[in-house]
Amino acid sequence: MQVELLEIVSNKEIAHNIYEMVLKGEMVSSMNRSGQFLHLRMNDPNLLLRRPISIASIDEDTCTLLYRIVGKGTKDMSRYQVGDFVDTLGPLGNGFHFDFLSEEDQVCVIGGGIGVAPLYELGKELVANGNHVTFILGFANQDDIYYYEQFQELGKVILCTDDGSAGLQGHVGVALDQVDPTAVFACGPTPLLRLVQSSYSHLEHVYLSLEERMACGIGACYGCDTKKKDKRTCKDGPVFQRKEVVL
Amino acid sequence: MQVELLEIVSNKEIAHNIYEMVLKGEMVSSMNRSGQFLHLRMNDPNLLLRRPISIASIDEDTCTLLYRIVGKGTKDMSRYQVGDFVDTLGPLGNGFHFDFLSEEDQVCVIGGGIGVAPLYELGKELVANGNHVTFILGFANQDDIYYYEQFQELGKVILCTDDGSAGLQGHVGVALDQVDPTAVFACGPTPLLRLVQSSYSHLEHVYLSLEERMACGIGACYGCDTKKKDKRTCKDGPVFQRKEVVL
Amino acid sequence: MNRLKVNLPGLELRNPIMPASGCFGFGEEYAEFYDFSKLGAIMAKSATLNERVGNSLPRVAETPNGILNAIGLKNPGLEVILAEKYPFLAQFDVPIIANVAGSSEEEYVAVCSRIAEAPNVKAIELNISCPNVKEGGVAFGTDPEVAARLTRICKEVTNLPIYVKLSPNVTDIVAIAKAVEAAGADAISMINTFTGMAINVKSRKPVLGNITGGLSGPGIKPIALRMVYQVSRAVDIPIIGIGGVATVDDALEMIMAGATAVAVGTANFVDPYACPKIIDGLEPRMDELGIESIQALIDEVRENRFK
Amino acid sequence: MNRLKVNLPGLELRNPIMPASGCFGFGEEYAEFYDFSKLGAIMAKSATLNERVGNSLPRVAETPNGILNAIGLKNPGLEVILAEKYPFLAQFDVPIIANVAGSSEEEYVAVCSRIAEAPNVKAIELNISCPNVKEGGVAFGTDPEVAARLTRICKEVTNLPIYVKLSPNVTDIVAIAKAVEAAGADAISMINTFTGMAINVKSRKPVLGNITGGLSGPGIKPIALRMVYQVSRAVDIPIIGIGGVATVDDALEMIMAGATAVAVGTANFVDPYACPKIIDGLEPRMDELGIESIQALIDEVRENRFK
Ligand SMILES: Cc1cc2nc3c(=O)[nH]c(=O)nc-3n(C[C@H](O)[C@H](O)[C@H](O)COP(=O)(O)OP(=O)(O)OC[C@H]3O[C@@H](n4cnc5c(N)ncnc54)[C@H](O)[C@@H]3O)c2cc1C
Ligand SMILES: Cc1cc2nc3c(=O)[nH]c(=O)nc-3n(C[C@H](O)[C@H](O)[C@H](O)COP(=O)(O)OP(=O)(O)OC[C@H]3O[C@@H](n4cnc5c(N)ncnc54)[C@H](O)[C@@H]3O)c2cc1C
Ligand SMILES: Cc1cc2nc3c(=O)[nH]c(=O)nc-3n(C[C@H](O)[C@H](O)[C@H](O)COP(=O)(O)O)c2cc1C
Ligand SMILES: Cc1cc2nc3c(=O)[nH]c(=O)nc-3n(C[C@H](O)[C@H](O)[C@H](O)COP(=O)(O)O)c2cc1C
Ligand code: FES
Ligand code: FES
Repeated sequence: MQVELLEIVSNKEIAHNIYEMVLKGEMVSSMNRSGQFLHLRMNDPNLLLRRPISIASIDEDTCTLLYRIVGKGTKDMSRYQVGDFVDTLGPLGNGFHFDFLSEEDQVCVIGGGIGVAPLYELGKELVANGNHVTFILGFANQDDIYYYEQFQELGKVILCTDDGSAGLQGHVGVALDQVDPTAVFACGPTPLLRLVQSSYSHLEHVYLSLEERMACGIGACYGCDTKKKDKRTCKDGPVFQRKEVVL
Repeated sequence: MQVELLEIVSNKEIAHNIYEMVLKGEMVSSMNRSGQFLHLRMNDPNLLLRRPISIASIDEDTCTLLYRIVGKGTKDMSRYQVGDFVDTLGPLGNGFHFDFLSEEDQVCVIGGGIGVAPLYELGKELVANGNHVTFILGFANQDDIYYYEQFQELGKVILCTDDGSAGLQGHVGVALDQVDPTAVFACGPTPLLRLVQSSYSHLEHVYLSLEERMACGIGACYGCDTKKKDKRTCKDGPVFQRKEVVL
Repeated sequence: MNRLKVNLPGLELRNPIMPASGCFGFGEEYAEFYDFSKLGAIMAKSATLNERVGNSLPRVAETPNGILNAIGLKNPGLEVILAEKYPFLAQFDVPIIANVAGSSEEEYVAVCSRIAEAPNVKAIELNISCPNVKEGGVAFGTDPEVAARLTRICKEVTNLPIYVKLSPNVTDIVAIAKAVEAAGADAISMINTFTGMAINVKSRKPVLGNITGGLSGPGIKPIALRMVYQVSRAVDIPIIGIGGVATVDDALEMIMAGATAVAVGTANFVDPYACPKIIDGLEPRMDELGIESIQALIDEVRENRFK
Repeated sequence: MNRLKVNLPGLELRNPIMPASGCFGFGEEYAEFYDFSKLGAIMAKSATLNERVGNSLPRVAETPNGILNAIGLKNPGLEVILAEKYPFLAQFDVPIIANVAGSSEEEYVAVCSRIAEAPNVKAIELNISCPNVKEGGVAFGTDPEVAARLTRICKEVTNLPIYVKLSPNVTDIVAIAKAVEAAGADAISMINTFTGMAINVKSRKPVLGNITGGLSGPGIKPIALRMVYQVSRAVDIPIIGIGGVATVDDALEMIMAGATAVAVGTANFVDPYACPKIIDGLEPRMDELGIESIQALIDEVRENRFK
């Protein structure tokens, strides 16, 4: 956990309103787990709060963020140029753990929308761990799909779109019966997480990555409690075991 | 008077903390008098108030501003890049008038520090009008001098520096007895203006360019009254006849 | 159908946007930028009985995303305003809300009783909240009884609707709002500026000649919104929301908080076209947000407000 | 000579800068960033008698150059704080100012009477101004008599100096300050947050689960400064200036307004190193401005204040 000015290696739109930003700096060497996030200070000085963005990929000396423009901050980010520096606090949070998995275990990784982002690094780690991974990825429509090829290199990918413009029609729920996993990891909108939480109530190893508005990002302000008010999303999460959280 | 995004043609430091910014746009064609100013919106969105900056030179299709870094806004301006656009309200104010001058009249133009800026365009206009101009220009020291050569092309220049590092030592007052003008135009810090106001009490045509903090810049808010509270610096000025103002 | 139309007591507005008092003078200068028939209404600069020359200089200062002003109600006095200022605005097809200030009840009454002489003035905004004048001004706006009494006696001398402009520098703005409503106010405009100050660290002196001044601009919008929200739940008369509005979304936020119309102050200085830009942006944004009309939005907010 | 040294009742501070209550937790997290022996003091998160789980979500929202929070005084309760939180801070050579909150006089008294059990706690800050809890909180901070009474009964149960933290959501902050001074307060810390709100124009609902929240950050600094200025002219006890401080100049501005020390809140979230950066920047800036020592500046301001 540190503050560093990370240099922008690239920053480009890769799907409708979805951007990929590659960052370089010493902090990358302390990133060793998927599911963690970076807390980015915005260029616009009116935007006081940092923005939490998941680490989507950790590479040799760079890391990759995938973000969707939803408001002023992400709009600001989309304007940053190669060579600019981003004031970054991180890596933060308690990421995905899977020491309980044995090689050859079947794992299901479920993501929706921009929630797919942190699952790419997770997928890489699971594959490195020797697991068989099925990805169920949901998007609004064809234009919103990103990283499809990258995921296909890691395992089986079941693609769903709300409007059926690519893959199966419907949300990720339509594909759940195609898999019988030992462990499930999910990130995406609350309805998706609720579905995963209830669909796998027979499984112990179900992990959900949550979002909540944050101020400090490090556990000091109690701004980001989960709904049960017993855990902080930023420090105790953002990844929780399914029984730990009410959605 | 209009609002236009003027394009930055150049923006560079020309003396210690003094910058020259050349701007291009249609507004230039409506600039026809020295002593007017532009009201510039800053890039930093926290800086709500526009900054009033005198037009230092009006050329074919560009105008030139000369500014000194004194605070957040001018610091912001110093970072603008060639090709960027500056949200500009102008041209504003009532500039220098000299229709009363006959050709060959002796004119004295007195400036101090950054107040020298608007006097360059004035000098050009006076010369075009056929007048003989003596410029008395005061600076803190050698490093602060700008546009010396440019003024020399227009007439006699008496240079003064507070520390004597160039020209005469002392403020512009040390040079006043060298001239016997028909009209005097001055811009600079208040002590300089006071000196001019009192030194030429026998002359009718003494004009002083004032500064005051501004909000609207167009005469609507009464933010920028002169000390007598009967005139607005932005609209009725910034140039006033010596008897109109108390300093 | 005009989707932007709203009504205030005594006024039909083609849209809910108007420049706020003191941030538009009497319009002469802004008339060079656009046609005022674009605007919902105009809130004119405060009028006092006699001329006021204003406070000592400097009168404006900049703060983080805000400005401080201590103009001191400078205005040429009622006679000149009636003879020249309101008549100038009569060339435009737009209703004027005259703003009245004073340092005594008598002064308010004297000004109010004559405003109707200007036929384009459709309502009076009673400025009981100016923080920048020694006597009167904000004093009238911090005590519910004093505010109510002033409202009542002004109502007696004019047939024009009276909108009372509230000060945010109070513990309980709802109490003041209820008091002026009970005293006959036809609408409430809120808020005026917060008393603030800035110090020049080089001179170690206050920046403003008046030492303190009124804080306005986007930085105060959250407090203005909260106050509009609270007051709209406590009174039945309409509210003109003011405070930090600079964008279309700010204006809609004000209406969602409970306002019927919205006045734009400081933003006029940032961009002389602030008001027409917000007006032009309303319909496209309403389409995106699924808002049929401003009136429908107002009704929806009013219906939900006791839930 | 230590040019930055200042004194508060019961405390010697190596410099006037400290994190503000609630913006630094109990220090555990920020301890990963720097050594707290750098700080003048630490104002700990509010302590209540029993655990408080906090308000509903979301608890934070962003506004133009400000933030809204409605944490709801979440804290683990006095026992845990005495057993774990203050002791954690004892490893650092820095005085702790414990912040005490409650929803009844009894609760304040119960907490105050036990705080001295933590030997590193050198003073109590009485939070009579939290806008985010239904009962109590801000209610204690808006009435001079209620505030004075609370101060008095808390003074009775502890030997620690008591600093009273004022709410800015009042008509007359000077009256409250004078009342608590007369009741025995040893210092005043000011200000807490302004009650504000933000609305999500897409959902047309308030952003915060609690509807309203407390506004903090640079946008409110001008109002905080004005209040510090006014109160410093009316009371003799020292003031800890709080509100929107983010830079060295902001801190100096607070002292020039009349504060003896300065607390930094929201800026810690923007930059975890906000406090040490301000501390490191003080001496170079003082050289530029010709300020010999902070104490000399405080003395100069105090001397001039009745002029
Ligand atoms: C742990 C974590 C990881 C995330 N990872 C990613 C990611 O990899 N890619 C991505 O595109 N988005 C991610 N998000 C969501 C992202 O933080 C928000 O989309 C972003 O903060 C929106 O900022 P804005 O200024 O564009 O939107 P605005 O709506 O203008 O933001 C206003 C305020 O609300 C906060 N906010 C708004 N939406 C969210 C949200 N969903 N979660 C948390 N705070 C929010 C903002 O941070 C800001 O403080 C993540 C959120 C969390 C909590
Ligand atoms: C009619 C006119 C013409 C001017 N022409 C020039 C010029 O050609 N070149 C140049 O360098 N400067 C000129 N100035 C001064 C220039 O406006 C200020 O130096 C500038 O606004 C400072 O902004 P800042 O943010 O850097 O300083 P800050 O001190 O941070 O500014 C804070 C606020 O005070 C205002 N302010 C500060 N100093 C002045 C000042 N001297 N006059 C008016 N407002 C001030 C700023 O506009 C801003 O609103 C002129 C001023 C006026 C009124
Ligand atoms: C320079 C200036 C002058 C003002 N003069 C007046 C005035 O004469 N009468 C009045 O009622 N309000 C006056 N106001 C207050 C505004 O009408 C408005 O209530 C306040 O600025 C908040 O809105 P804003 O944040 O959009 O500026 C003035 C505000 C400013 C900034
Ligand atoms: C997230 C957050 C939590 C806060 N919690 C407390 C608290 O528990 N007790 C308290 O007295 N003040 C609390 N405050 C108020 C701050 O201590 C401070 O008074 C206020 O934020 C203004 O300072 P600033 O603008 O520097 O943030 C809190 C402020 C914030 C932003
Ligand atoms: S954001 Fe501060 S505790 Fe999580
Ligand atoms: S700046 Fe508004 S009248 Fe001059």
